[in-house]
This record gives sequence, C-alpha cells and structure tokens, in this order.
Amino acid sequence: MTDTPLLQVRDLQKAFPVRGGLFNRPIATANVIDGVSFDVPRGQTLGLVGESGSGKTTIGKCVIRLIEPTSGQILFDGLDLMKLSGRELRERRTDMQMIYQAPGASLNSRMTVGQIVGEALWLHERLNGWAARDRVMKLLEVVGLKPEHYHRFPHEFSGGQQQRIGIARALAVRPQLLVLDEPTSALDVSVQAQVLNLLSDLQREFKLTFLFISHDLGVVRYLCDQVALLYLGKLVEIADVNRIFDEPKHPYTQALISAIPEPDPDEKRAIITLSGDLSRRRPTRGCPFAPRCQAAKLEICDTVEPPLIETGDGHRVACHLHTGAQA
Amino acid sequence: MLFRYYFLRRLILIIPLLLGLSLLTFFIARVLPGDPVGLAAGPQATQEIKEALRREFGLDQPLPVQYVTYVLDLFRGDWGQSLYSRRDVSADIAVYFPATLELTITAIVFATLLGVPAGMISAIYRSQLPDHITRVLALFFVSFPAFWLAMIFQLIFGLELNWFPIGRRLNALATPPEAITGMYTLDSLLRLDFGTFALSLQHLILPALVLSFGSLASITRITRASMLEALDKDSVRMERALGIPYRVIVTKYVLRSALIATVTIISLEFGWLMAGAVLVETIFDWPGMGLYAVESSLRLDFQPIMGITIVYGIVFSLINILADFIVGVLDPRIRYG
Amino acid sequence: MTFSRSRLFIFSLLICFLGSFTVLAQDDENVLLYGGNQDIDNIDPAVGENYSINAALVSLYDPLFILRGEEIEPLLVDTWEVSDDATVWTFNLKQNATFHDGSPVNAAAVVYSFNRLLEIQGPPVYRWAGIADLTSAQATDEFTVQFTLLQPFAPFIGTLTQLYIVNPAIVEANRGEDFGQTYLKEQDAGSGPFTVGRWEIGNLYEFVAVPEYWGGWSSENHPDRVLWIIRRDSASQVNSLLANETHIADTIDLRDAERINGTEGYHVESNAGLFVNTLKFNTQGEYTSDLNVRMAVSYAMNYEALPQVLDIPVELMPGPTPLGMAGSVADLEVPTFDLDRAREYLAQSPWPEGGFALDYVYVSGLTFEEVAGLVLLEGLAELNITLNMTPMLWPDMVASCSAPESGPDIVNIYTQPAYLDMDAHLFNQYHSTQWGSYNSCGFYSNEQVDTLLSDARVTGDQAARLEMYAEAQRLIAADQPAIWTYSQNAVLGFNDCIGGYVFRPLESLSVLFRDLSMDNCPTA
Amino acid sequence: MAETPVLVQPDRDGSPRLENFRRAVYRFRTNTLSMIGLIMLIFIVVIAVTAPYIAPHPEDALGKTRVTARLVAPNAEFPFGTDNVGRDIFSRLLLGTGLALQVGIVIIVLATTIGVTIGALSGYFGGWVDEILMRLTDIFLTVPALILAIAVTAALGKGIINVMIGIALVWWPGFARLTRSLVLSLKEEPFVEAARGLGASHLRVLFRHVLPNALSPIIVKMSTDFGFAVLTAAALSFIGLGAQPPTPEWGSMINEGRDYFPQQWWVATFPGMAIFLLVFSWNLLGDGLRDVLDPRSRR
Amino acid sequence: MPETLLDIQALHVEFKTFDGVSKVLAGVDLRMERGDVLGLVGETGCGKSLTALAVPRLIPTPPGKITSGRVLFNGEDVLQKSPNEMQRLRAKHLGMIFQDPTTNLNPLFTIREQLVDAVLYQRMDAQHVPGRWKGFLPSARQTRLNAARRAVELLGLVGISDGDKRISDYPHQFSGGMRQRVLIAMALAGEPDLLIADEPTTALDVTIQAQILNLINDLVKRLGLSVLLITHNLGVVAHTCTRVAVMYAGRVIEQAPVRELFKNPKHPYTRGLLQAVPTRHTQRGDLQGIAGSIPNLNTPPGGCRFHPRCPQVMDRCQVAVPSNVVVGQDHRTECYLYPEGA
Repeated sequence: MTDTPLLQVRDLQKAFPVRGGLFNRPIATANVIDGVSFDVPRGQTLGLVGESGSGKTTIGKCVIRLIEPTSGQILFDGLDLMKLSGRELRERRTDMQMIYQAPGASLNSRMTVGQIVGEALWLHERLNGWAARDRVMKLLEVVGLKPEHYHRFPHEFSGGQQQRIGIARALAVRPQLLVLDEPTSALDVSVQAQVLNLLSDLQREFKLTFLFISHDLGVVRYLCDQVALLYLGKLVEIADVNRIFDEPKHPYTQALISAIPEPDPDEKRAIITLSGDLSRRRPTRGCPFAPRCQAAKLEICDTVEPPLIETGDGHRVACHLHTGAQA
Repeated sequence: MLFRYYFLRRLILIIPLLLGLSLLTFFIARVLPGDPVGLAAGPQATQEIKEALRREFGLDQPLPVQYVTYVLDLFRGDWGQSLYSRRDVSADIAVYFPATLELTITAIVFATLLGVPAGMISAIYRSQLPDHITRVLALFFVSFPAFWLAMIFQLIFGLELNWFPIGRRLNALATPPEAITGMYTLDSLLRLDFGTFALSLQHLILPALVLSFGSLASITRITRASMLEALDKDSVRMERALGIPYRVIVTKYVLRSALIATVTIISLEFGWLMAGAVLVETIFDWPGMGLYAVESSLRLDFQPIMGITIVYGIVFSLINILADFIVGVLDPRIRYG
Repeated sequence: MTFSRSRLFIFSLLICFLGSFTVLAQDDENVLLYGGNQDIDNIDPAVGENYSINAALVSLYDPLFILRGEEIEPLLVDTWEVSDDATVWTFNLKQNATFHDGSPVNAAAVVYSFNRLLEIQGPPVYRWAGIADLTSAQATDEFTVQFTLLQPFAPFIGTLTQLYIVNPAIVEANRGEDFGQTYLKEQDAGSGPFTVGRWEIGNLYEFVAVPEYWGGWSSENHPDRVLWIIRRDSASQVNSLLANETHIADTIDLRDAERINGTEGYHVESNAGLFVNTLKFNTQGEYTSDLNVRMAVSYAMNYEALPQVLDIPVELMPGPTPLGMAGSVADLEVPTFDLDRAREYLAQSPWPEGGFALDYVYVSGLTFEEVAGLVLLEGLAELNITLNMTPMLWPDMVASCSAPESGPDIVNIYTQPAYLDMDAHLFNQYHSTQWGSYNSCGFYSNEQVDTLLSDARVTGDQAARLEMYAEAQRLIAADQPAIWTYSQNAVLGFNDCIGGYVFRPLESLSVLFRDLSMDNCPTA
Repeated sequence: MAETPVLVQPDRDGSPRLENFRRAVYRFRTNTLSMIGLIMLIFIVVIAVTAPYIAPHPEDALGKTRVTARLVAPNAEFPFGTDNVGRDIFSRLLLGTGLALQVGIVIIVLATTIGVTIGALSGYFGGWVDEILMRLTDIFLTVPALILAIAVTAALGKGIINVMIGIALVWWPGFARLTRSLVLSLKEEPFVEAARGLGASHLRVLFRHVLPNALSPIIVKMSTDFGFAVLTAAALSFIGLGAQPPTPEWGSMINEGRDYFPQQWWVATFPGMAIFLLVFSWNLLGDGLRDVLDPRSRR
Repeated sequence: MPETLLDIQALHVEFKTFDGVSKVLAGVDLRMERGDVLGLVGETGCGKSLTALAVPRLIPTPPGKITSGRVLFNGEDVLQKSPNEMQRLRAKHLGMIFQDPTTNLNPLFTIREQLVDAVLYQRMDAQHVPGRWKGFLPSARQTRLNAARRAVELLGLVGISDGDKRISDYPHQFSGGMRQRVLIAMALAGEPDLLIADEPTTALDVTIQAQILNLINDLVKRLGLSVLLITHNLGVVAHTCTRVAVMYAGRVIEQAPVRELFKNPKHPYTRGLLQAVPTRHTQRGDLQGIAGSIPNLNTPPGGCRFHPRCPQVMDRCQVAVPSNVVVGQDHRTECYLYPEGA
C-alpha cells in the first residue's frame, strides 16, 4: 500500500475566541491547535500523544469535523473535507467514526443496544426491521457481544462491554477511519487488554485506519505504527513507533517515555522529572516547552520557536537541539 | 472578564429588557377589547366627552406613535396618568411600592430564617425523623392557598387571640414616620421613633408571615438539596479525614456552598413573592403595588399597568444582579462572561 | 451567649407589645373616624365623581345648592329666578361666603368654576352636555350669576349640587398646563367647612375643620377632624366599628347590621336609596328583541328570593323607577315570579319550547350581580332557556355596551340618578339618543317615550312634567326592556355617639360630615 | 478475541424497560410520604370520576339554589353546610374536583409544551436563536404573572379555559430555562456527539437523543408545579377571573365565602381545605418523584 | 520483630443498593508494619478504596455498613471508638489523600483557610481551636497566625517553594499537581503515623504522576512515613512500594514483598494482571487480558470469587473459598493451586 495516505492533515489550526470587554465581544483568540500536519497511511495507526490540555482530542474531532477547524486542510482519501457542505458531510460521515473515552457516556442511556447500533444502520442505509436486526446481531457477534444483549440498556454492561457497543455502532456504517479517543483509559487493565486486542483484530479484518489518541505511551507503543507527540497544540515530534521509543529526540518525548511506570521493580531507570506542569499560557516567544525543558537550554530556545524539521527516515522533531541550531 | 464590567453590562442590559417588557405590556394592554375610556368617563358620558378624554390621553393616535410617545415620556421621567383617577402613576408608585417592598422583604427574611435552618436540619438528618418532619411541614404550609391562609390567620391571631392587628400598615391615629424610604419600619428606625417602629412591625408580622409560606418550601428544598450535594462532596470526606469536627465542616465549609444555590433561589422567590403579594395585600388591606396592580388591571387602566410592569422589571433585574453578585462573592471560581 | 440571645428576643417581644399600648396623642378635639370602603382618588371637582369623592368634595367645597335629606337647599345661593321657558336662570349669591383664604365667593368665582368644568370635560360634565357652553354663565354683578342655557332645561337646579365653587385665585396661581388639575388632585381651593389635612394615598385622608366656617356649624360638637380610613373588606369594616377603631362604617350587609344593632352603643341606618339594579335586555338582540321572550324571562325571575339571597337590605322595584323618587308610579303591573305566566308568554314567542341560550353579563367579582343571575338561571332552567353566566371586566362590559351588535342579551347594571330629578333617572336609560353609554345598554327605542322624555326636559311646569314622566313610565313598563329588580338601601353603621346624620336618597352613601355632631366618641 | 464476556447483570425475565420501571416503582414505594401523596391523589381522582353519583345534591352544581336554606351550618343533610344561595358545599366540592384537576393538568401541559420547545431550540441551536428566545423568556419571566394572566384572560374573554391559557403563558419560562440548561449540558455529552457523528439530523438528535434524557427533571418539575398552578388558578378565581358560575370552582367558592367569614366559616373553609388537600398530595408526590427521577438527589 | 501498625482482620462490608445487598468486602485480611509502603492493587470495584476508608471509618453509612471484622490501628480497634475519639484519631494519627485533587479541596475557601484549619485541628483538641468569629480575639488571632506560618512550612515540605504567596490563592488557581501537593501537606500537618493515599496519581498526567510519586518516595525517606498506597497501576507499585497486596472482588488474594510478587506471582489473577499491561517487550497481538469482567457483588459466585474468569479453574474452586496459604518468604496467597503448609 504505497498510494496516498487515507488521511492527510495540513496545517490544521483551531482557535477559540477569548471574550472580554464591556459587551463580551471576542477580543482575542487562543490557539488550541497551531499548525498541525500529519498523514495516516491506509490500514495503519497513528498515535497522537500528549498530556491533558495538549489539544489531542480537539485534533481528533476536527479531523472528522465534529468541531469546525479554524483553518487548514483535511484530505480524506484525497477529498478535502473542509469544502463539504453540511449534507455532503453527513453522507461522508460513513467513512469516519469516533470511539469515545467514556464508553458509558457515549451511549444514549434511554436506548437499547439494538436501537443504538440499529440507528446507525437506519441513518446510512435506511435499514430497519428484521434486516437491521440481523445486521446488528452480526455486529454484536463481531465485537464479542451476545445476541441476548440486543434488548438491554447500556447501563447494564461493564465498561469494556460498553466500549464494544460503541465499536459495534461505529462499525455499522463500514467506516474506513476510526478516531479512537483514549478508548481504554477508563477501563481496567484486564479489560483494556481485551479491547486493545479487539481493535487490533478489527483493524486487520476490516482494513481500518486508526487515529489513536492517548496519553498512555505503553498502549501507544503496543498499538501504533507511528507516533505524534503534541505539546500545547503543536507537534513536537513524529516518527515510527520504534524510533520514538528507541531514540526519542525531543526532551519532552524523552521525559514522557522515562516517566512510564513499568511494572518491573528491577527496572531502575532514571526518571526525567519535568518541573511544573502544562500551563495553558504558553510563552509568547520561543519554544513552548522551554520553561519546563530539562535539557541544556540554548539562548535561542527562549527567543525563536523551533520549526518541525525532518531528521531522516520520516522522523520529524521540533527542537533547537536537533535542528542544527547549536552552532 | 472583569467583575465590574460584568455588572455594568448587566445593568445596561436592563434597558433593552425594559423596552421589550414595555412593548409586550403595551400591546397586550392595548389590544384588549375593553373600553377603559368609557368606564373612566362615567356612565352618562357623551361621545364628545369620551373623545376629549381619548385626545387628552393621546389614545386617538396610532398605536406605534402612542408607544414611542410613552417611551420618550418615560425617559423624561413622566410615567403618565391614571385614566381613572387622573393621578400621576409615578406618585402612586412612590407610595405603593415601598409598602410592597417592605412586605416582601420581611416575608423573604422570614422564609430565609425559617427555610435555611430547616433545610440544613433536613439534610444533616437525611432520611431520619427530623428530615421527614421538616419536609412535610414545608410542603404543608406551601400547599395552602395564601389568601385562604391569610383569612384563617387573621381570624385566629387577629380576632380570636388578638395578638396582631388584622390589617393595614399602621393604626389610623398613628402618624407614619416621615418618608425616607417609604417603608414604615425602616423609616421609624431611622428617625429613632421606636414606638412607631414597634407598631408598624406589629402590623407587618402577620401578612409577611403568610406571604413567606409560599417560598418556605422551595428555600427549604433547595437548601436541603444543595446541602446534601455539598455534604456528598469529596472535599467533605477530605475534611473529615483531616480530623476537622463535623460541626465545623457543616457550619463553615458546607454551608457556604449550600448557600450559593439558595441565594439564587431566594432571588427568584423574591420576584414571585412580590408579584404574589396582591392576595395578602387584599386580605390585610395593605396599600401596596399588588392592590394597585389588580385594581388597575381590572379597569384596564393602561398607564399604571405599564408603570407597574416596568417597576417590577427593574426590581427583578436588580435582584437578579444582586444575587449574581452575592454568588460571585461566595464563589471565587465564578468567571464573568 | 445563649442567654444574651434570649434576652434580645424578650426585648424585641416587649417592643412589639409596648407598641400596642402606646397612647396615641389625643387632645379633646373631636376626631371622626370614618371607615370608607373606597379610595378617594382625586379631589378635583372637575375630574372625579363617585361616592367617596363626593363625600370629600361636599366637605371641602360649597356648591350653589346642596342636597340635604330629600331636599335641594340653596347653599351659596340666596335667591334665584328662572325664565318661564326654563332657559335663563339668575342666582343671587349670599354675600358673606368666603373661601378658606378669606376672599369672597362671588359671581366671578362661580362663572370660573363652571367654565373650568366645561373646559376640562371630566366625568361630571355630562350633566350640561348640550345644555350649556362657555358663554352660558355670566356674572351680571359682583354677586349675581346668570345662566343662559342653550336649550330649556327644567332640572337645572338639581345639577347645580355638583357645581363646586373653586377659588379662582388659587387655581390660577397653580394653573400649570392643565388648568390646575395637578394642584387640585390632592389640595383644595374651596370655601367648605373642611380643608385638606393628611393625605396618604390608598390609605387614609384627613379633613380638618375650618374653625370660622362662613356658613356656621350646625352643631357645637362638630368634628374637628375627619379621618377617612380605607377599609376595603366588609368584615374588617364591622370589626373596626365595633372595636371603636372607626365611628362610621359604610360597607355593611344584613348580617353585619344585625350584629351592630345587637351591640350596645352601635346602630345601623338603613334607608331605601336611588341606587337601582336592573337586568337590561338587549332590545335589539336575537331573542330579547321579542317582547314575549322578555316577558317570559321577567316572569321567571324569583323576585321574592332576591332580598333573601342578597345579604343587603333592598326594596323590590315597582317598575322602572324607585319609590323614593318624586314622580314614581306605584301602581304599574310588573311581572312577578310566575312560571306559568312565563310559559304562556314563551309559547307566544317564535321559540315556544325555549331551547336557546342567553348571555347574562355582569362585572366579575361582584357577588350581588352574580347571585341575581343565579336566581334567574334557576327560573329560566324551568323554561328550557340556558343562562350563560358571563362575568366580565368592567371596561370590557362597557365596551360591549357601545353598540347593539355587541350588546349582551341581559346585562346587570346599577344606576343612580345624577341629580334629584326623574329626568336624571329615565333620560339616560331609555332615551334612544343615549345608546352607547352603559346605562342604556338595553338599546331601548320607543318614539313616544323619546318624545315624552325630551318634552319633559324643556317644560317649566313641575306638575306637567311629572304627568309626562308617569306616562313614560307606563309605556316603558309595557315594553319590559329590563327586569327591574331592586333598589339597594344605603346602610351605614354608626357609633351611637354620632349625631346629626340625615339620610339623603341621592348621594345616599356620601355622608355630610358638616352636619354631624360627636358626643364623647370613644377611640381605640 | 478468545474470551467471552460475562454479563454483569444476572439473567432475569421481562424486558429491561419493565425492569427499569419496576426499579423506579420500588424506589418510589420506599418513600412513605410520596406513597401517601399518591394514595391521596388516587382518592381525589376517584372522587372526581364518581362525583356525579356520590354527591348528595348534584343539581347544586348546575344552578340549583335553595333560598330557604342559605348559610346552613354543617349538618347531616349538608355535611359542609350551604353557601349564600343555599347550595350544598359538599356536593359542589365533590363536583368541582374534576375541574380542579383539569385546571392543573391543562396549565402544566400547555406550559411544558411551550417551555420545552423554546428551551430545547434555544439550548440546542444556541447563537442568535438562543439570544432571541432567552430574551423573550426573560421578558415573560419579568412580567408580573398576575398582570399578564389578567390581561390574557381579559383579552381572550371569559371562562376558566382562558384563565388556564393565561396562567400557562406566564408559566412556561420556568420550563424553558430548565430545558435549556438540560439541553446545554446534554448536547456536550459524547452520546449526542456520537449521534451527530453518525450523520443524524439536528431534529433527530434533539428529539431522539437529547430530549428523552432531559425528561426526568422536566417530569419532576411538572409534578411539583402542578400544585402551584392550581393555587395560582385559585388566586385568579379569588380575584374574580375564574370559572363561569354556577361552575363549582374551588377558588371562586372561597371568594364567595369570604364575605361570610368568620361567622359562616364553613363557606370558605371547606373549599380552602379541598385546595389544600389537592395541592398537598401533589407536592408529596412530586417530592417523591424527585427522589426517584432527579439524578441530583439520587444517592 | 517489626511493630504492627495496621491489622485488618476479616473485615466484611455491605452496601445496600436498589438491587439488593452488595457484599463489597468479604473478609479482608491485611497487615502492615510501621515503615511499610504497602501497595494495595486491584481493579475497579475490588474494594481497595473501601478497605482504606474503613481505617479512618469514612465509609459512607448508609448505604455502607461494616458487618463484622476488626481494624486494629496501633493495636486498638478503631471500629469500637466513639465519634469523638475517631475525630481525634483522624486528626492526630492518620493522614489521607484521595484520587482527584480538584474535588478534594473546597473551591470556595483559600488554601490558607483550609490548611490552617487542618493544622489547628491536627495540632490541638477540637474545643481549643479558635473559630472564625472568635478569631478576632488577639490570642486566637495569634494562634491562627502561627498555624499559617506552619502551613507555609508544610507547603515548602511538599515542594511549593513560594508557599507564602500562593497560600492566599484559591484552589482553582492551582494546577492539578499542585493541588495534590497541597492535599499531601494537609494530610501531613499532624505528622501522622500512617498516610493512606487512595489513587493519588490516577487523575494526573504522566509527568505530574512522576513528580508526585517522587515526592511520596522522598517523604517516606525523610519522615519515615508508613504509607498505604492504593492504586490500579502496577507500574506505580513497582517503583514506590515495599510490599504489595492484590485484591479481587472484596478479598485480598495475594500479598508479598514487591520484588517477590512481580518476579514470582502465584495467584492466576495476579499473573493475569501482570500480563495485561503492555510493556516495551510486548509484541502486537501478544497482550493477554483476563477473560470476562468482575462479578456482580450482589450475587457473587460461590467459592473463589475469581473462578468464573480463572484459566486454571478446578471443581473445588466453585465450592469453597480457598484459605490463605504461605507460598514463599512473606508471600501468601488464596488459591487451591498451592497446598496448605507448603
């Protein structure tokens, strides 16, 4: 599969108005996402990693236009989603679905499983009655639920099962792209493993492309082909999963990886502890990460914002230490 | 957004609200089929007399012109005249409004003083006997028609037990305090006239009590609910884990968060009470806005109806803003925008 | 801490109860406490008119003539003459009358006051509509006024009881843009025995006696001050009277009257007045234009039940006019409660079996009117006629009376003559030119009646006039344009200490404070 | 995918909807007060239905008067005495029960319909729609209820129906505000977003996903407002804007009795008690429903 | 012989729900010595938080109820104490921090107000603490001022260096990690014998989690704290604790020193858990979960509560609860795979 990537995001930007003044008019904008570009090749998984507040979920929702981006290009299978009208967009929704972080909250508690999954079929294929029922049953089977679950309400299920219902609903419209927004972060470890395996199997079976949003590097390493790291709405590093974990270049990536608590008491690594926390107020100039950076800081870090630069093998990083600025 | 900006904006926004309000009232009042002019002109008035009256009150103009004239006059401080009594609306309101305000404020104070502790007790003893008793009592009192309860109270406490006077703001022979606010109790206090204060207070208690029952239940319920919510917060568990005595947690930490919801409901209830005061005013012969409003409405006397509506509009808005302000003081997290 | 708190509580209780013993400052002056059921809206003589306003006006101002008992007495007038055709009236004024500021009440003041009424065109002015204009009144000398009317008008003197003389100097000084209306709303400019004291809107009004009243007081123990205390509720009226919080109460019903008469030291004055209740048929209406229907309905009314259910003393009407009025015909044959006769009449109508519905319109909230309707409703049910009880806001009712098309089938109206003359009772109700005002909501039209009523107006000879009115009454009764139900007694509760009260059939509820005397009246 | 999930819930018979309902009933039944309220209410409804058959003098509600038996104190024949035209108060109370219930129901249903529609549109679409509708709501909230009700009643003309419409017109803003706030928070819920993500139309999202989930608090408000609506209607009757006589409307019965109070206390007292019982039972019921349905108090 | 700080014996706790009575804790036995950092591990709903809450007696009652068992703290059964004694015990001997630092601070009061109260009540007896109103008295004012000084010190202890400035702020002006530090400061105000930390890092980002864990490790070293650390994150345990207890469905099914447990897990559930975490060595498709999900505690499975999910289930597992067996140095488990007394 060397054709064009299924999803190409170019210079995505999302700004929220900051209101103020006597009449509460927008007086400024805050960029939550600032010029993010990446590709997701067909059938592969891109992991989008960052701390809470880094804008990763916003990117996920912008990609399938659940949120309107301020600017940028989103090419899905070569088609620019930004140019679609409301109706056209609604039709294209078939191709991309989202799986949510809180499995319970993403299901309408007033509807039965059958209705929830069935609604997707009705909306896209105007399928109802027995035909829909059969399809729903099949989908339930695919995600590992039983036929007798058809008539039950979401609250009667465990978190893992609820997430399966969500997956079944997403699969009902035969999508090509799934945006997975921390699909396992609300689940227990044992269940998380089940869901991760299910996703992995489904990807193979249905040739799905995943945009996997997570803050858990362990899971990302397990499921993703590429990883993109996000800091304050900007990409700081993006590369193959192995490269990221084997030779992380950006100090932020290094710190994140070192902070993963491995369940092994013997593994005594030096944990790089970042000072402070992700502050919503990014510095006005220079590298946004500079105030917390543990690496040897350069003068330029406080003045010039480092661009995202390819350092070989599709490994891109935004850090002055790696952009030849040392000199 | 800045605190003072927020409130300034709220104050400015009262103006469009009042415009909308006056427009609504104006057109409701004017499309009514009634003939207030015929009524005011008297049973044997000739057409000429009625026409003269219409002309005098500008009722022969097209409606939009009348409205614009009205609003412009309003900004000049001219609230118009009653068609019926020919008295200035502003002068009448200046007399009637303080009476209602006094009654309503006292009632809301009663309701708060009774309702908040009741709600607290109810919440602390959740699902136990004190809880059940308070809840039933609150529901009990709010379920009576206020005018009926007023009659019964008048009978029991006024006529039978003779504890309170049965109506009016003051004895006929007592001179009301010289007006500062128009509220007798407050004015007599300000003028250090304690005899009159006691007397007017005596007149005030019964009607205010009856009026307060309407809000008692909601204040109790909201206090209880918000107390329960506050008691259920993680921070309470944390405070208990820190070894802070429960008494202190409830009266210091929990109460403040419970009060936030209660303040909002009190402001809403204030509006309701003010509008509902008419029934109590009728029974207790209390010369207030409610009586004025009903009399004017029954006569379709436009100008007083408009004036009353606008006064209510201003008061409601100010009370809401005040409540927001108090909530803002109580809750440092509130951002204005 | 608890101790101090409870002390605070006891203290506040004390304050409360001390208040009730506070002795209200009392000199040995006579303060008359009057429990009035109604507000005194406006005391400009050119603007207001109702029983409470009239009681105030007649105390603050002097009219040319005053109603005392059943008579019209000259007050400011000394002697007068009238031309034979009842067009030119000449009045010689008493020369000792003075306004409160000491200036004389002269002919110029009378002309000024009359013209001011006409200029302002307030409710009282209808009496002179078409009869007088701004040129009518002329001062021929300092104390002589001559009215030259536009057309002959026999009952003119009766109307002059409503012509209160204002002090031109004061009005001119406060003329403003509205002919002094703003000023006179709450202040007086009169020559009457009282002047305005405390004026608390919606609550209480004080009249202070003028010590050197030019007309002199009829009693030494006249009230020095009168407090008009608004008591809207009838129960509190009686309670206040019996508790000596008031000396006179003006909203008394039968049961209250029994209670008052049964209590030592109090009594009730109940007299048949000219306050008349009628259920007017819309004589242009779909069903009610039919005489037989009107007769049938009238015979279905249980008249005898009314005094029992109304709770107020009433006199059943002998026909279109109340008995107390000069010229009333007593021997008319009017319907009684007789369902057989009612059925006979109905049988002659186009709807012999009934089966239709009539609207009965009354002012919402007025119990008397509602109860009268209930009594009629029960009788009509026997005739298979439905009565739709339709309470209306007063202005709505007034509006519906503006034209026959919107006029209700039956409407309950109280009327009261504007001056003491049969003309004031009949003309506005039964003359076809009067359609549109709610007193003529029956839309009655009979050419003969019109002629009689018009002619009686312009006839100077009183006997001839009364003959015409008698004929008119017979004609009207034959047409049965209304169910004449009852005239309502004026009932006032008195403390026995009050003397000098004389009932006035007209203005029956407006007490003449100037004639009252007080004998050691107790005050709570 | 080797594992088979195990159900959290034990297997059981019946449909899940029934099960939910049963659970709510159970929770409701444990609340003694609301059970008392419910029983009282059922009792009242039974009276309303059977009144024509059990009232001793049913004709008294249709215009029959009894001039000879005015203001009779309660006795065997007239358990609650008679009124000023000699009608049996007991019978009139029984026969007025249906009307009192209808008044509350009509007002609340009307107000809910208007309020929920406006609140839902306002909350869901936001922007200028929200701005306009909410300013409108503010205005209606600010108009003194009584004045508006009187005006509307006057404009629409006579009759209890118009009183109900009048009150409903001042009642809806509460529902609009409630619905708006519910919709505002619900529309941020992931399941709503998921529905949009599936390509559901706005109307579908609103009516199938958002509103059903806002139902519980609305129902609770309906039940608690019921009593207040009845009281407000009674207040308007008391002012004299109520039902057409001789309809046995409780509020106007109190008004009629006011002139005879306190000597003939029964004329006003029993209708007052009747209103109290109706309102009280609804309030008890509403309090219980709140416990069952309102998530805030569900602990 | 090390001193026993906490000894929970056969603790049973029930919760009343609308679907019936839920037996949430079914005989928990747990023991920790002074100086231990004991990790209590398990999945959602296994009862680890309740076990911790039972020590300061903070289980919400109703609906919860301790039906039997003993909780010996410093040798005394806390379940027998009066409410006043409990309040004093919590103030002076126990410190507790919770999962979500946002909700555990009262948002309406400044950090100073809350921290000063914590200091005062942990240092003094309740009746001597000057209240808000009496705080105007000079002596009381002084007391509160002293407490405020101490509060700033405490903030310094937990790594908030500009405490004298930040103490006047409201909680919402702090970031999540800072709030958790403040909570730790409050819990430590009375120098407690035992710090119970209930999922202290779950709500935090991974970089902040590392900071907080460092802080706890540091405090353990500097103050000689004993910590009961509740978590579901095995990685956290591995790097922080000295001993581990694994809970499943209301029972402690295995406990051992941390190294022993990770290297030599005995109970099938423990093994399953360890295999379910993706590590850097896990290849795609290799991840093992535990089949099924946790049982409904209203109708728990008979015998070993883990048997419906256990890959090595035997007939006897479904009949009776296995007893506690010693399987190694200070290593005990509840499983029929291991013979008693081995």
